[in-house]
Amino acid sequence: SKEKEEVIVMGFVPMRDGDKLIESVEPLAQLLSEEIGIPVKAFTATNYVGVVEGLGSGAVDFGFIPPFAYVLANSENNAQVILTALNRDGEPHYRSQFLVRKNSGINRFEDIKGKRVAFVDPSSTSGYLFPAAHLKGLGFDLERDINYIYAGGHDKGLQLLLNGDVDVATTSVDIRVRFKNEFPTALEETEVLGYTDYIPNISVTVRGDMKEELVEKIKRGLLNIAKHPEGGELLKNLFNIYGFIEAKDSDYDVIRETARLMNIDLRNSK
Amino acid sequence: MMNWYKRHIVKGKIQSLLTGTIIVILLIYSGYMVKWDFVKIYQGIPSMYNLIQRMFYPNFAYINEVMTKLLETLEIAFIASILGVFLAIPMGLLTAANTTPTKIFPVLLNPLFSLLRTIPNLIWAALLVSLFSIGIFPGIIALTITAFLVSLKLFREHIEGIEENSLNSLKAVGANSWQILGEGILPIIKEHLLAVFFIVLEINIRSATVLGLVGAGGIGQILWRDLNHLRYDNIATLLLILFITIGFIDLLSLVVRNYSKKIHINFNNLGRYIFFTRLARFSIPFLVLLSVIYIYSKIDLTFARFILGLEQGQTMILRMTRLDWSYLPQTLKGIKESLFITLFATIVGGINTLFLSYLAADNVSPSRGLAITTKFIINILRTFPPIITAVIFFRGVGPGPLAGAMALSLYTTGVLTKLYSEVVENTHGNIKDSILVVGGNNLHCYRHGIIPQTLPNYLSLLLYRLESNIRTSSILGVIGAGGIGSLLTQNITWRNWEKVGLLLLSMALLVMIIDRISYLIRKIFV
Amino acid sequence: MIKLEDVTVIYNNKTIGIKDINLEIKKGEFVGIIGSSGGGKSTLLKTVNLLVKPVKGKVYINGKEITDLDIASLRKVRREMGFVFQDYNLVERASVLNNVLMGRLGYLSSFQSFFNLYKDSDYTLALQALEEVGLEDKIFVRADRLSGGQKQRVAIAKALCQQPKIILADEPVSNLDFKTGEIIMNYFKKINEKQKITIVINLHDVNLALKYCHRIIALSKGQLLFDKKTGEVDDELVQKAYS
Amino acid sequence: MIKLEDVTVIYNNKTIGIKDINLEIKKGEFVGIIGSSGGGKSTLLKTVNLLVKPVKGKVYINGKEITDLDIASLRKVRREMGFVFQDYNLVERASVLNNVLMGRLGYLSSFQSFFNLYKDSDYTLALQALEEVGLEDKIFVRADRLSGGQKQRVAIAKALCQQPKIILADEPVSNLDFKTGEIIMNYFKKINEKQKITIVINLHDVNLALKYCHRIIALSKGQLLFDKKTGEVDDELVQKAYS
Ligand SMILES: Nc1ncnc2c1ncn2[C@@H]1O[C@H](COP(=O)(O)OP(=O)(O)OP(=O)(O)O)[C@@H](O)[C@H]1O
Ligand SMILES: Nc1ncnc2c1ncn2[C@@H]1O[C@H](COP(=O)(O)OP(=O)(O)OP(=O)(O)O)[C@@H](O)[C@H]1O
Ligand SMILES: [Mg+2]
Ligand SMILES: [Mg+2]
Repeated sequence: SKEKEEVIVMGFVPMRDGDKLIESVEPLAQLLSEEIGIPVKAFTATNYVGVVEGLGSGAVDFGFIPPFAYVLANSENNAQVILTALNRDGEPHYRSQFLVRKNSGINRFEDIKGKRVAFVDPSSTSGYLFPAAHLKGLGFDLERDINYIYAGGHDKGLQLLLNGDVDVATTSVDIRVRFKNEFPTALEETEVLGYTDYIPNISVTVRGDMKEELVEKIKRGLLNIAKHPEGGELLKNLFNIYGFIEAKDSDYDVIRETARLMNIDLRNSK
Repeated sequence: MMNWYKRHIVKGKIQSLLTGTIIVILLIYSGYMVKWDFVKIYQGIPSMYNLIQRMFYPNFAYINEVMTKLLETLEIAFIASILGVFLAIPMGLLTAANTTPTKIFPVLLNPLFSLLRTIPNLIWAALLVSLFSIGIFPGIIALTITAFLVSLKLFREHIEGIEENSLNSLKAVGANSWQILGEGILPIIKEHLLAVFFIVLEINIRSATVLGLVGAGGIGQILWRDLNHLRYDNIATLLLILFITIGFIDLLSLVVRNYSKKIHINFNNLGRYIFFTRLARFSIPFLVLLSVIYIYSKIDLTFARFILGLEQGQTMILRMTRLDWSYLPQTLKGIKESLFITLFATIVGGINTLFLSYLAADNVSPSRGLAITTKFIINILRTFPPIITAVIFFRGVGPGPLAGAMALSLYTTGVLTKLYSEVVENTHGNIKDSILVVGGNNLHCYRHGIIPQTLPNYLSLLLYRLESNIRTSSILGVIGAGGIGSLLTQNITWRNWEKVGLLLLSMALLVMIIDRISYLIRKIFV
Repeated sequence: MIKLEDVTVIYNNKTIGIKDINLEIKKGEFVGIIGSSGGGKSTLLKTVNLLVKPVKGKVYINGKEITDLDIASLRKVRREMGFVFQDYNLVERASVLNNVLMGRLGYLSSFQSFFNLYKDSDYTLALQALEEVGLEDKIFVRADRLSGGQKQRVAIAKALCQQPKIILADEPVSNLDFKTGEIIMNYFKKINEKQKITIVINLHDVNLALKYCHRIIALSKGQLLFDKKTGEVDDELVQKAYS
Repeated sequence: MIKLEDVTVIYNNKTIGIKDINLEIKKGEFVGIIGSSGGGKSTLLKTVNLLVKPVKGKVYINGKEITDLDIASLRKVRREMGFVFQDYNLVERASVLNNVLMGRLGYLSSFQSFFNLYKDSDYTLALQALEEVGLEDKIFVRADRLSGGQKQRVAIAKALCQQPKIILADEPVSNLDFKTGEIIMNYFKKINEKQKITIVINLHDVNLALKYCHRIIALSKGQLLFDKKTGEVDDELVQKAYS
């Protein structure tokens, strides 16, 4: 839509299953704007919908958005992924886990049949989409073979499991460590039954009609900041990001496939 | 004219001018703080329209799923509304300044309930899930709490608005508080009671997102899911059905209220009269009893599990009382962000309400057609969840508080007009008559009779909206304008109860300070 | 000036208010309406300015039928008729002054009234009216803080403030002591004589009616019992009116 | 029976209601209170059952001070005093019958009253009271559908239904024609004589007061002007009361 903006708008959406609460995006905007020589205006949203819509209308130029949001933004508005964030272990992906209580008699996935399972909520990628797809892949009919509910949060899933309200909880890795103060017995009382497929980490996505030149600038800028000692520290401390790697659209095909498996109808504009 | 008289007239004019100026200044200042910008809004229209356009094609195939969820929600919402409203009646009596048995109750309980009202659904959900696990039962409890708090607020204000004389006539025969309630207040607020019930029912259906948080699913959950999948065709279907439902509830409310106004007719002997009045009285506890039985049947919990939940809830609350003062800077920043959005939305909504209520209220509207049209528009405004309007505006005007302020203004306009126009409709015909006879038109009746008479109700509704807007602002986090609300949401998700405690406390303080200020303003000007 | 033709009012399709009333009142008359409680006096008065709509019959003011008038024209008719309600009907939360000023609303445009832009002359009229009823010292008090008789006098002042051609007063002195009541009645008499203002007044106190009115109309169960010059009304007739 | 000691009532810290009133009324007396509009008559009456609280002074009923009584005891005192309000103060949306039955509330438990469990005897009393005031045909009508005088009679019936030891009536016949008014006053006289019910009544109509009351109390600007046997009240005194 609009050409040559004098300000770049950057949106940040923290992942609900990430490890950290995002405090302030200002320092990152500051650094980036020094790096690329264009003022950067930043904001944090609690959910990706606004950012994805903003990418579509041109109100937002690029954003740090979760993988599922990228797939949506891409199919709706032809937004393009440029980078994927790296986590603590230097990997560009994460996964979720199936937790059960120790001595619950559930040792294999087949044992889940007929049991009560807590997903997180129907719009959560790591808390519902991937775990449910995983079960489906193993031949489960979700409606008939298990008795599932939505807990409303990764933490609540764990809590329900500990309280004996459900037999299996699907949560991000590893929720028990993150909430070890709140649920100190979690590590002893529960064990991991298995993991889902890998899910790509948070993506850096630019709007579809951005000039190649500017896209390149932003990409370079972010990569430079991550290498920069000060910038790297900032990314780590504020956003829990340990670097970036360049990304291509096909890295996110796993999301598309999973969505398809779960009958989530993503409009396909390609 | 005599001097003292002239002075007073001038003083009166200066006072109204001053009030007007203060409101305008507040509006302009908060408009400035939310970065109001006509050009930007105008330029954003194509983008906004583009999104609205995507809602032009509802996915009718989706109706089936929506209906199932809607019925599920309705069932829960209905029971919860009955309970909430019923509990609110005696509590309203205890806490209203003019009916309380001792002055201690209002002093102690009203701040407590204000505090409870500021507590967001997420916290209730966290508590309820701890206490009762997950499912329909905690779902009903969650909605009952909402229903109770909202209707309590509305009742209390209404009871306090009842003229002292009608209560005096009961006091004079030696009636106690409960009798004053039953014989003096209930008949007066009967229509209002029904109106409140339907309002609460509607709020419950719409705010049924809470249900998702306590695992009871419902329509809120699929709305949220569809929004997350950007399925605007599905959202359109949902909104359409919601709109029809709300319209239907409105109609039902109207019919029931009109019926209850006429119910006095046609008694020809004392026995029948006694029978029917007793039947009417007995039907209330009977209905409540039925609800309780229904709820009881939904409990799926062992006692040991409940005790466990009690402990968890206790730790949670205990941790909240250990305020994390290091979080104060962020808190203040959040407050600043929310405050202006909220203030702006409330003032804009408040002004709109005064005009729209005139058009919408049956008894003063210039024409019946206009009244129906206005009500229709109002219902559309109310049906659109602020979160969706916020996203629409965000597309147009980008990040910053503006989109949120616009979305919240529209919603406030809708809700407030609905509430106030009902107050207007319930005023006694006398007031209108007193102005009709001097050759006044409906606008005169409204402006000089009904507004002065219902000003206290209007102001308290306005304050009520201000309070809930501070809470509602949390959902604006979706577009990055959440302020203190989204801080709260995030910290609850992260179970940072110490921070949550501080945030809650500051929100409650904020509400109380605003309340206090407006009380003082009221004292000076009204 | 006022003419009722075959007017019947029925409340809620059930209770008869007045029935088949034929009546003509000329300009400058001072007419008293008497009759026992529930007889239809208030209903009759309210029918004259169409606050209650007759189910049958026609109402004429100044020779013009007003029964089916559109609202705007009806307003013009009404603003020339001062009406004093039996239960005062004040806006209790507004000040005495504002209540009296309402009498001027019929002459204000919507815009003026919205911003409370009464003219200076309106204020003067209001003050005069309040002085007339002896309430100038309560002018800024809220109406719900008045005694019964004070409220009643505010209601009268409001009607006077209209500078009406016709005054319809429904038991305007019922809550006033005889002295204050007399002041009011004398004032009515004065404006009736000096300014030829037509006055129709409901009175439960027959002696007052006999003392001030030119003509007495008695209603019983909604029907016209008699309609006579005051001189022709004797004790027997009065007894009949209340039987 | 009723004793006021040095009672002063001030509204909103500003307007004097009554000032330094000393008064004693014995059982079985029939006392009329007169005085010009705004003189404090209603205030005085409301002070007797403490609907308005004095800023100074003490109120005794049956020798017991009630000024600082707790609510429960005050209720017991009040239920033995019938009060007729000047503006009737009916619950307009309730039926006539319900309004009258309210007079029995003081004798019902909360539970009973919630379920409308009036006793059969209560219904009989209500019906009797309505017959006494001539309103038995309006029994199921909503109170806001009554004429002015009918409302007033409902208010009286309600007080009668209490079977009170004391009746405090504030202009109870102001909206009644003389015939109906006489019926009511005669009834008051009857129960005063037969049942020794103490009656304190505000009347703006001096003639009525002189006709029915044993004793006349005049108030002026909140102060006691005179307090005399009816026989001792002459024209001069009356004139003084309204000056
Ligand atoms: N609720 C109130 N608040 C403030 N002032 C009041 C209130 N009620 C009465 N007053 C004032 O107190 C004074 C005495 O009033 P009260 O009602 O006792 O008079 P009254 O003798 O009954 O008059 P009337 O014959 O007109 O009924 C009046 O000046 C009146 O304006
Ligand atoms: N709003 C109403 N709805 C229904 N019935 C009414 C209404 N107003 C009056 N009535 C009835 O109409 C009849 C005539 O009433 P109206 O008020 O005209 O009597 P009135 O002569 O003024 O009596 P009063 O001297 O007691 O004021 C009465 O039987 C009354 O009950
Ligand atoms: Mg009448
Ligand atoms: Mg009085």
